[in-house]
Amino acid sequence: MLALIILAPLAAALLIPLLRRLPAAVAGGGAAVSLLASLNLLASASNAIHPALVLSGLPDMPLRLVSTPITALLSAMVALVASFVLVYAVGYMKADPEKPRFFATMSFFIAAMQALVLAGDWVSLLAAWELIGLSSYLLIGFWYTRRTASMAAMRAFLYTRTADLGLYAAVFVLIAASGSSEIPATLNISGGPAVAVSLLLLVAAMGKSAQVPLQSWLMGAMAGPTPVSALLHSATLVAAGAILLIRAAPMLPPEGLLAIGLVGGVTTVVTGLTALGARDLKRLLAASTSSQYGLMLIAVGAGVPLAALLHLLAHAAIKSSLFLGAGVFQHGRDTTTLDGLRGAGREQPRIFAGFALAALALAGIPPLSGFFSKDAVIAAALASDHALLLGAFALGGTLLTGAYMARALRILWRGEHQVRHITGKAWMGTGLAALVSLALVLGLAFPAVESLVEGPLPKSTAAQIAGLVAALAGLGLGWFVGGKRLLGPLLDQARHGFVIAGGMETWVVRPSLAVARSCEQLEHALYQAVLAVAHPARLLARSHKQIEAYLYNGVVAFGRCNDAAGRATRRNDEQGIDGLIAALVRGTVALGTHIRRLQSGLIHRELVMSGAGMVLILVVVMTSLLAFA
Amino acid sequence: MNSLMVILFLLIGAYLVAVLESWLTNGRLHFMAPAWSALSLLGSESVVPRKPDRLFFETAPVLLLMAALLAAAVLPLGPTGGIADLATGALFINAALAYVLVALLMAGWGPNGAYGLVGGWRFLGQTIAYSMLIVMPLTGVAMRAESLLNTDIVLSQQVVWNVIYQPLGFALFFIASLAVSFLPPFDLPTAKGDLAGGVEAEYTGPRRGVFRLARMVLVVSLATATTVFYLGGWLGPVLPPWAWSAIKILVVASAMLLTGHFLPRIREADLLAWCWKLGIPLALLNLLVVGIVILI
Amino acid sequence: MTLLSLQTLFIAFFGVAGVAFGVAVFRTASMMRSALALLFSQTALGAMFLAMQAEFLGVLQIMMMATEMSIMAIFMVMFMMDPGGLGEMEMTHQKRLSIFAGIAGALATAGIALFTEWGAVSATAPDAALQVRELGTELLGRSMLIFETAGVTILTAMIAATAVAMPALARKKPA
Amino acid sequence: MSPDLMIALLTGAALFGIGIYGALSQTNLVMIMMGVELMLAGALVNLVAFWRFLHPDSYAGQMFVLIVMTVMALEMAVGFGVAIARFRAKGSVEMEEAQALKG
Repeated sequence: MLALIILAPLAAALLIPLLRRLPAAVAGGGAAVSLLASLNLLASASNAIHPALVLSGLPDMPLRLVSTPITALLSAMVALVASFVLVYAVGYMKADPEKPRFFATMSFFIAAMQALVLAGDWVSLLAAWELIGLSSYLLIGFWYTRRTASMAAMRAFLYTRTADLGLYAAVFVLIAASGSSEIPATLNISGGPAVAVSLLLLVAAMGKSAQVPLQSWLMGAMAGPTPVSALLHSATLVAAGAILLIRAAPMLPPEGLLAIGLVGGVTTVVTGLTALGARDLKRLLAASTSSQYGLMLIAVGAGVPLAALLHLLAHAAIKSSLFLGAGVFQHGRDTTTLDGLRGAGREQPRIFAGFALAALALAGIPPLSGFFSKDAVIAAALASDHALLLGAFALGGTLLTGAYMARALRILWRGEHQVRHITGKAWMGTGLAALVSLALVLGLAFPAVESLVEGPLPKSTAAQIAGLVAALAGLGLGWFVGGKRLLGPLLDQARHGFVIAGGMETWVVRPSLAVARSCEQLEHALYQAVLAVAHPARLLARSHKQIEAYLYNGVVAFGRCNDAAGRATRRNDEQGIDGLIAALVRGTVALGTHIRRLQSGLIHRELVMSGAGMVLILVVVMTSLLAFA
Repeated sequence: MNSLMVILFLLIGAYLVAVLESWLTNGRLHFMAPAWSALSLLGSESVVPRKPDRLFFETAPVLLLMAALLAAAVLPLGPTGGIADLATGALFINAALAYVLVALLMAGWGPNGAYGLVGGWRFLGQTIAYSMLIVMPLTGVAMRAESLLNTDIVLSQQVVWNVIYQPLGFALFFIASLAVSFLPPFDLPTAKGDLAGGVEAEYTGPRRGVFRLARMVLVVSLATATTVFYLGGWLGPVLPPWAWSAIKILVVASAMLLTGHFLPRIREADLLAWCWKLGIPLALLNLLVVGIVILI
Repeated sequence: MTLLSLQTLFIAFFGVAGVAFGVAVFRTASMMRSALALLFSQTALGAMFLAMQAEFLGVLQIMMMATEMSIMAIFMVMFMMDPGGLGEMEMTHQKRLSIFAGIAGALATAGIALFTEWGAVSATAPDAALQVRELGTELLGRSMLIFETAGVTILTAMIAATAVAMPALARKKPA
Repeated sequence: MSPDLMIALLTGAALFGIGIYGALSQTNLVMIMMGVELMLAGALVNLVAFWRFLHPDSYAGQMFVLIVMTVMALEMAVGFGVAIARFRAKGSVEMEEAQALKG
């Protein structure tokens, strides 16, 4: 059963390039088998039957696939969304000549994601993690002849790869600390390793779930076909980060939780603002994805992973239907810019209705699924130890969600319309309808999920009301005021996706400049202070000129002394601290020039250097080994 | 004593092969022909080309002879084995045969002549083509014997010879052994028609004699290898083991000489393409079939 | 009790031969000689393995290196401006540094070899046939994953090398 | 302390040093690869010596030798691929002329 979930799409992925015929049918068949198997898994999980599959992997570290309530749920979710997206893709890709490649990669991606979800040990999780990274690279760069697409794919890959190092390090620490690779067995570590692991996992999740400051790749990832975006953003690639944290949640120490909550909070607000200022529908949705994952991280940070899980499930259905709707509009107008899509909703009222329902669900309007999950997140945030901080972030995120969704709806509805025929609309409509209805009714299933996972879920009417008010206020603001006015001076920043916040370079350069500036100010203030002491002393000396020569002389001497001290301090400041800073700068520049010269590009020089570096590392390792042995 | 016997055996074999070859090329069976030509080679002037790489020029024929002899050294001619019966005998043959390539490269480079050089390089291409076809059929043979010992390999064929057990492997190995000993249709390095003798072109006198002898010994070695690996070695009724060995080796050697006689020469690019696109898949198929048959 | 057993003698002989041929690689100007010197250096090492009773590895080394280094030779001749070494070209750079690094590397490794307490040395090695059998079980048992990985890596490298080496025009031709 | 082990390890050390010298001092890509091969050969000698004299019953040592041989073959294959591509593009594999990575 477990193997079937993964093997069916994998087999489809292998078959498609071999047959090169009817790719959609094969992929659909694979996904359908996988879906049936995972639903079966979910059914048996609800009867408390948890099959597991153990394969001999590395010595003493068998690879295992397990079914726990969480993994069964997630697997069913992935399978559901993936199948509907595939149905949609049949229509979307109708005219594309590279269909086999598309469906093969999609199937491979689904298989990898299922493997990630079901993985029961860190080694196979790591492997699946890498596989989804690879397949998302292939999918984002699907139209590799377009320069933007290949660049975006490269960027997504590099960003997530960089953050993946966190996962590698975390897995090493986990296995070293607990001596086992099985996920549940490693989760009982505590103390220093636990903090380190939680921070490392956070880094990995930040990369995959596009949290600030690593969020910018997600906006670029829009260059792929729309079904890809829908799948990446809802149930799979981006979800991997959140899934990782949800599964590791039992182990996370308070320090780690706070860090996670803060990252999530900052992300949800920053990317919410980005979405509000976006000029492209798909970018808006992408930013919104980051924002929603920020909410999930808040829930994890608040110590209620179940709330995050609920929001993940709801978001998967909602966001995929939003993307699918956006894809239909894109086919109608051949563009995804909001300006170009003005009034597009009116041309396809039924698609628009689905889109609008999903948008309302995302904003959190009862009785749609988003209301329940968001409510759970807000309740969790308000009940946590840092209620003020996390609650504010969560409510802010909700407000912004309402605002940007309303803005998108308004733009899509208002404006003149032009009628055009869209090929494959029936397929796309079917996929969309299925996902939207899933988004609508998923909320009703949440009580069942809660009983299945058996987690504590704080309930509070205050949270419900606060969340609803925030959502409604956001919707109202977005519809009547609009993004531009709402953002005001932030607009320009938001348009660029807060690159300042995301640009690694700026992260380093800005603070160091700021530190330099404040050093300068501090030094100036010091100088002023010294002068201020010297000045009254001199005045005093002058006014008592007549009294006593000795005293006078003494005071003058003292004043001079002080004056001299002041001047000395000034000089010292100018040459000392100023000079120090200047020297630092000069030194850095000089060092840069020198290092630049080292970068000769000549293989023999570089070989020498890498050899020398290796020797250095070896020496350090050996001495540390000998010193601590 | 044993070693001497084997070497004597090889030399007689080589002589007979030379007789066969002259019969095939001249159309007349003349038992003394190789002897006369050897004498004439010994007596003729030994010309050294201008500016040779003297070291390579001198050592190449000897290395070729050494390689051929070493390959034969691990092959058993009777139940008591050959000169040595190594635990890795089947692999050792490959190792020894690899030096045929080295010797030919040296012989091509040494005399500082264009024909030789081209011949040497051609043989390199040929090696890349055939080498897999030696190793992979041998793997099938070793699989059946569950040993790399050549005597074990012979004994494993007591019931059914390998030529019947794995005919595909035999065919591939036979083709590959033609290529190793650069017999027609794979005689590119010495191609008489278009390279004026190729690697042999600049060799005269006794050196050429050694070269010829080495090649004949090589043919005998490969015939012995084919016998040991596929034709049940010394096994056979009535006659003593050494006689069976001798008969089989002669038959294989004459088959090797005859095959090329009726085929056009094959370009090394075509050889490469066929070996890699057809030969290696077939060799893998052979391995698969042998594996299945063994397991059943 | 003879300190210098025949085995020691053989190991030393082939070791010295290997090193001597290794030095010859960079001492000759002829590319062909250089490549073949490397070949004979590797062959000497193979013989040394045989002397160390690692029969399978020795034979394998001798076999693999023969083909490998011959290929090396053809590439040397193809890509060098002066393959025959007749023009007395200078083909080295940063010579002092390289000599220093080479000597430092050799001394460091030799130092480690000399000053480490290696513990008891086993006098006998398993029988050659047993070795082959045990190595096979090792390969297809405990180390199977590593071995398979190596195989897949070779395949990848073959494909990658072919792809890199193919001329750009041939790639564009329709299949 | 066995003379056999010492001789083998010293041979390995010497080959390693020669290899370093070659890899660093040669201007030609193929010659650099020969240096690398010599370094790997030094490692091979050590591996076999360790297997023979210290752990003759553990075949992981021999296994390691096989893997290193694989690496040598890989190095050859990829190195020559690069060399051919380079030769096609520039007409030489002199590494003094390869400065595209200059910072």
